[in-house]
Amino acid sequence: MLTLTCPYCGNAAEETELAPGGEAHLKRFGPGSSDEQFEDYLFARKNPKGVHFERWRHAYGCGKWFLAARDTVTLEVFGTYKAQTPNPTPEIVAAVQAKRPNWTPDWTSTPATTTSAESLTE
Amino acid sequence: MSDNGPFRLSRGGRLIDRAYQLPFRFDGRQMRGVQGDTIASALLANGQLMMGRSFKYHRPRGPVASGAEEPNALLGLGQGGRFEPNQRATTTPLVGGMVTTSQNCWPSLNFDIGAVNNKLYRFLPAGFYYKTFIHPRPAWKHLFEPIIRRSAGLGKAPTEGDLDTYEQAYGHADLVVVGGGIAGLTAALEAGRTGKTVTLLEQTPQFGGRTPTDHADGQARIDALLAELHALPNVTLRRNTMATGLYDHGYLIAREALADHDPNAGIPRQRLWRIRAGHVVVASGALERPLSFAGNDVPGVILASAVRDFVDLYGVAPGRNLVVVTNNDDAYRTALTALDAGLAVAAVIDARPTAQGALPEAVRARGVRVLTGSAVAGIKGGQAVEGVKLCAHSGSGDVTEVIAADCVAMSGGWSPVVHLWSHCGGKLSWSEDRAMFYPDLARPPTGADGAAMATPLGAAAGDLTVAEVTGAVAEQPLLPVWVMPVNATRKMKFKMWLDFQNDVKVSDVELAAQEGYQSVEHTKRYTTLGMATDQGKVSNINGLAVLSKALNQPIPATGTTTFRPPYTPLTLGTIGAEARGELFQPLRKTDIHGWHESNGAFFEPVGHWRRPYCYPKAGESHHDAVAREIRAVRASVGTLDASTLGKIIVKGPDAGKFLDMMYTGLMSTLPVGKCRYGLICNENGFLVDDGVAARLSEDTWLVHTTTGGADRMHAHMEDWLQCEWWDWKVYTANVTEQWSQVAVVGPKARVLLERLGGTIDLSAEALPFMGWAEGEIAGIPARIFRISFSGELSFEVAVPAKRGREFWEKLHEAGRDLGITPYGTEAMHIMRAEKGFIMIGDETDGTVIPQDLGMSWAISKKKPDYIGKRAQERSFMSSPERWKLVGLESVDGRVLPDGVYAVAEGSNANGQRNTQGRVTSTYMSPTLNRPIAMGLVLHGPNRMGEVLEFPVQGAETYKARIVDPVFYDKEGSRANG
Amino acid sequence: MAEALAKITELKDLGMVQIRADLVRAGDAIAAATGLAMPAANATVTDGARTLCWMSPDELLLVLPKAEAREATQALADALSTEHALVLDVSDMRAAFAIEGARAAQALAKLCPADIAAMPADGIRRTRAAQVACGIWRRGEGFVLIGFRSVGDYIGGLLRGAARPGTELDPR
Amino acid sequence: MSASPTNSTGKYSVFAIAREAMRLHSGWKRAWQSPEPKKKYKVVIIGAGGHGLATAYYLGKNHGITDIAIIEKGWLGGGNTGRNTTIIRSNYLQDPSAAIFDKALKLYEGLSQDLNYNVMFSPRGLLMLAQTEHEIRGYKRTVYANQLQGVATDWVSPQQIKEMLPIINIDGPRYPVLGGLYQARGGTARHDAVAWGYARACSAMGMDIIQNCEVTGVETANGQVKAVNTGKGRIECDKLAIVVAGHSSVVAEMAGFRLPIESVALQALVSEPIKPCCDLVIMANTVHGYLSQSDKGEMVIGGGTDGFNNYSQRGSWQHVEETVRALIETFPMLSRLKMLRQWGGIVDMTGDRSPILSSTPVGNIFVNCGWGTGGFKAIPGSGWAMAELVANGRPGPLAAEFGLNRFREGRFIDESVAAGVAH
Repeated sequence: MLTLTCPYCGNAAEETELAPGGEAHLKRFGPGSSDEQFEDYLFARKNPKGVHFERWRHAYGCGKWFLAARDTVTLEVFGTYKAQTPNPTPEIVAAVQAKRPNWTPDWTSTPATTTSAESLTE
Repeated sequence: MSDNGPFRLSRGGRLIDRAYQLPFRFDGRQMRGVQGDTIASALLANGQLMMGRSFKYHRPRGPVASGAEEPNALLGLGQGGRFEPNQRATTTPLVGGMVTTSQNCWPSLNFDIGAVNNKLYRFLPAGFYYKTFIHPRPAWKHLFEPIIRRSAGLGKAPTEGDLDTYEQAYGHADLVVVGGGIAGLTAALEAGRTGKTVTLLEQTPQFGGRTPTDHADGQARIDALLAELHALPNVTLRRNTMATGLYDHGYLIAREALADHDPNAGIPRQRLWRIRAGHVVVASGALERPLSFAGNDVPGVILASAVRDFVDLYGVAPGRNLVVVTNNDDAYRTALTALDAGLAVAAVIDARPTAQGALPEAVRARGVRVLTGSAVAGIKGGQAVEGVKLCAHSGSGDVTEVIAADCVAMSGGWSPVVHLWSHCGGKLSWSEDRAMFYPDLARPPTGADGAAMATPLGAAAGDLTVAEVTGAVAEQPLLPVWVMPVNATRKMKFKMWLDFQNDVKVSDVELAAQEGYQSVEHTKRYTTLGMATDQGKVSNINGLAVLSKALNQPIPATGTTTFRPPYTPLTLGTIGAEARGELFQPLRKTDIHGWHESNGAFFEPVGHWRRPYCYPKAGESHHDAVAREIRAVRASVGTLDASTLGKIIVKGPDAGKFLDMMYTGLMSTLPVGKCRYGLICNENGFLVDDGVAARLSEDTWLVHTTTGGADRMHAHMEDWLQCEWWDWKVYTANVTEQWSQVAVVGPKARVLLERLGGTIDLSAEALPFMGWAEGEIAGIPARIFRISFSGELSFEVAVPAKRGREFWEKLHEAGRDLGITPYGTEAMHIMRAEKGFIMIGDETDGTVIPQDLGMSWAISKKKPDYIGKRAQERSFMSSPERWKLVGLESVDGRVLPDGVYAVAEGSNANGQRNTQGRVTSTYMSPTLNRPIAMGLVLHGPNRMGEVLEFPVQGAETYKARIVDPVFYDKEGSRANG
Repeated sequence: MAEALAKITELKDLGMVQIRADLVRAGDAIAAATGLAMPAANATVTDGARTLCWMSPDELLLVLPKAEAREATQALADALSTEHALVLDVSDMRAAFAIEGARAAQALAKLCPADIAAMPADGIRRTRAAQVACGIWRRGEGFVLIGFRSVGDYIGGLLRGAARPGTELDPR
Repeated sequence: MSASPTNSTGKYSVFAIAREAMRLHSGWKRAWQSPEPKKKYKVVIIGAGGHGLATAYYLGKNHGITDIAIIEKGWLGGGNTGRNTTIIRSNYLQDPSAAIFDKALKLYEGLSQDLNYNVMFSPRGLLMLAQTEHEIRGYKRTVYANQLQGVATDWVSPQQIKEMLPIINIDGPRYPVLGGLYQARGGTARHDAVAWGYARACSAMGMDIIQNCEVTGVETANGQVKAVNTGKGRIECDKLAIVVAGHSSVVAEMAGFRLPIESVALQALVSEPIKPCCDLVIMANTVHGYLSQSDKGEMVIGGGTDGFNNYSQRGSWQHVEETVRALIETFPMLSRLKMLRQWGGIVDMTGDRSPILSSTPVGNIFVNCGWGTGGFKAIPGSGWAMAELVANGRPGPLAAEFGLNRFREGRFIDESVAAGVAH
């Protein structure tokens, strides 16, 4: 029975006040993407045993989606952060590495700008 | 002898009040206990030692323990709607008038036919059923399994619903202390003094644990602690509250007994606490272990601590002439307690070579024989102890002497109660010299922050005497004894019980090891060791020590089985709590719900809503009612409570762009004042919702969803807005509950609405089909949408929710002469099917895409993207081989069965008949007076006129012709009226 | 059933206006239009019969006498006409209950996982009451709980059950 | 060749028990051997649960391949095989599902004889309650589909249900029982015994079951599998089958590919044992709970899954509450029973909630996973189909539709359309 702190309202909410939303930081592939890209976007999941980044909605609270860094074995929570980030924030990465020194990010870089709507629909 | 029962001592009994006698019944016999008794102590006081039969061999069983770990003394308690099987007699406080019955025996406890199994024990070793009953094949199902099942189970099944109520509560504390013994109380006090919020949970009705019984000034020490604790406002002490499980992130479940078995209390029987603990102190004490000697299951062989408890707490003598068998000093306390109570102690049999601690010496000083290096070779007696056969502990069981006794107090040492520590991942270490698993502080259960979320304390941590706070005398080391005597013969091991309830013996565990069931989990499952209702509290450590020896490996290499919640069995009613009857689930009601109820509506559940299915009149079938409703709508006017339809406001500069992504069609081009039907798919391409959107203003749309889709679609929109297109300026609001919505439908709909008066021009010119207008009607603010799901002239009128019933009643008042008819969901379904409109959940089932439904007109070709578009381009979804929507016309006038499949030639590679379509909606049309149906058919739209076959077992094959799905008013003139 | 832990009263005359906007940008305009100061996160501001509730980082709820709701909605809409904002009269959308008495927090503790007793005097918490969503803030010696209108009967049943005589949470 | 494991352990029978009784059971041999691994095997199967062991068994029995190691991180049968609610049925809606589950059911019917190990298959009948109009539609559709699939199922009325199951309340105020989908051949089996029976038979065929042996890496070369690295050393293989349920993603990651899988916790609980009162397996999907009574007398209850990734084998408490209150609503007598034990398993949920039996991006690596909450009932059929896939390098008809390619093509096998859940 998890407790996560919503980064929007600051309340520590228990699992029954939250709705889980699966793996975080998926990049949407729409029309024009290859079959493989689209399949990966919809289905291929890291499903790691260990450090994981995932989506939650504070459904019975302020209604906001947020992201959590959590260990899927110990259920330790390294931190929560806002949903509007393409990759985990440097603060979250630091918080994870403080507890899991051997863990390294598997993304290459943080894009300078957030993904804009236009770039997806052009 | 006293009038409190023949085995009630004349004095002593710290928990009882002899002045208050409590009558109760056991197996039909009237007995009496006293205030403060448990059922077990009351039965013992009445000389009723035998309290049940074991599971497999139906052997006679008396209590072994005095608390929650008791495996044997399980009774049926209560009657009718308050009957409860498997009630633990040692922890159930006696209440006057209780009715108790013994279990697992027939015809009676003393003479049990099932005990024949006992005679066959040689043929029924662990796992025997895996090796037999194999041939002939039908015999298992029809003969052997029924026999096994009938003989299994302990208590009788309740037959009635529960007459008691239960409740739950949430708690929050910086620190939760589990256990109200001296260690727990001390910890609570220390934390309480620092200002932390502390909740202490004690499973029994008393604080103090073993201290008052085991230590000279124990009660005074406890009283002093309690006095200080009661003065701290930030400390809460709860008795009768069993911490049953510790879950992730410090979530602790506990059961508080409020009015257990006292039906007259008028309050909930139990309360389930769900406590979020900052940290948990596990001060849950330790449990004494039995010794494995031949005959250790005979009634009257009791744990030494339990004998002490019965004497000290309840003033009850489990026997008059005791033998104590031990491998440690602590059991000598039992001898002293017995002597103090005036009972005889024939001998103390100590497996250790010497016993020279303070306690043994005190016993010797009282003139009791202390036989060291000795062991029990066997017990004389069947249903009760008559004597104890002695042997040398180092030998193989040659009897040296027989001592007369009527009670054996045994002690094999103590095991810390580590359950809560272990529930959530806390690990254990093995102490060779103390012969116990104890919490490994280096590997605690961890919480949300990754740090330890629990700390063990006192006996639960392995500090059995807690000498620091109890002032206990020093004790000499125990001698680990797993089998007594050390070199017992194979045959003796067939008489040495490990698990008393499930009849698992030393021989069974050794057999499991011999056959390769070497993992402790294999052994447990193969022998059922520790799977009884006590969950192995008294048997597990002995069992895995025996297993380790059989495998010739150290005990920690064997390890323990996983500790699973609950610590003691938890009544299911407590878990369900208030969610029964009216409060089982929230029932959503529209404002008009009460009118439907008082006008005879038959409801159907739609999500948590109840919607009128139809309004049958007296003597009218549902089918007839639906037909009448449809005819009335098509002929004049009807009303549907459409309040449950989802209503979502979407507003902002980017709202149009956003809705173009949500819908397959274009919503951004919708003019203000107009409505447009749209389809919503998920990202996987499947059609998940539909409805009409209205453009309220330049930057505001009102989106309608299906009844079941309101919350889901709102969440769907917020998901995309917050997580993908967070820079789009769009706000959404789910205003479903703000509006009551009434569909006023039929050729007389306009006439009726105009009678109500108001500010809205309802003429076809001012308010054309797929238009909407805002104003007042019947004095109520309203929005009116010219949309139709029935094919008729139709106005959907939305008024502020709490004025819904007022508006509905005004309609019905005004429409009486028009024959205004309320209609339900079934009439709505049929009318839409007559028009060939799809219904989410009928034509769709989560595997259907809009293209399957001939709805390409609702999919914009101009848009570069919408949710689901890319998915629909995948090979299987764009394949021409998909089943497509058509109408189906029954050939012989029978209504096609719902969901039936159309067969194709031949079978597939798995021998299954090939199919080429299925029926998705099917009705007898009251309007057309013939069956109509829709279905999805391979190449359907290209096969008009073809006849398909739908075989149904036990009936003549149905046949239907492929036709256009629009059966009624193909031109659409009626809705445009 | 008489209630013992708290007195449960359904509040039928509350009006409510939902406001969604950038609360930093639009704060002054909202304050001016409602006549109330902007509440801090998870807090309410009350003046007389009006309470302004913080609901989320971009959402407020103005609670006021129902008769004033329409006018207040218009005033807010006007005040925010140049903002990207949403103002809606949602007075009919909710059921509201007053829970009053010395043990009001105990009754709520049976239904809500959030620690309502620990909430400050001007606090508001959106959480769950048994199986439905709710919002709770303090009013006087007790609390106001709002939920959706359609489940008003369910909420009322929950609250009355939680306040039953003999079910005090005090240790016994 | 004979698969009957008589040579190493002695044949099990009532006569053998009588013989052993005379000598206090001193003559029983090990049910399976525990050898050290060899350097190389033709086939290595990761995972000695029911599916892995059954795969090995049918590779031996049907395809004559016995040079097999089945390696297991913990103790055999210790994953979901040993922690499910033991339900067996084949009344699935979609053709591919019905085919493989009915194959499994047919094999279960003769499994005790085939393995010479009583797995206590108990075809007591399985009933899925319809408590909404939507469920009625879904289940009737399933009955029609089953009829064409050769799977006998029936639609039964509330009155028939009450007769079969006196403890049910068919007039529940919220969700009255409107009927049910009944499969007479459905039932339960003793879950541990299924694993043990297969293990004994595999061992008797000379296969090596290696317990307490964790896989730490998968070696590939030129896109082909070479070996696995384990806690007990490197083991070479020609073919590798990954059959590890909840841990599929972890092993796939070692082999360098990702699966459409999420691992979540599923919970179950049992009551204390009571005398027989429930002679059917019940599934109630509207209120989301299922129920049967074990041969020991315990009411075995299963419920929902968490919605987040979890490898802890513990679930969240609220699902226990949801399941219990739902079942009490339909079975009021349950209220006074007591929960004896609750536990969790890690189940692997695929993108369409149907299993995967497939070749993979790496040559000669095959995967069998994604059985979600419904794997136990499939064990023999799954093993049969997987053995075919591993032996031939391509799926037979039972596995043909369960390939990984379906996710790219959008060709899903979705059972939720009728049943709501797929337990």
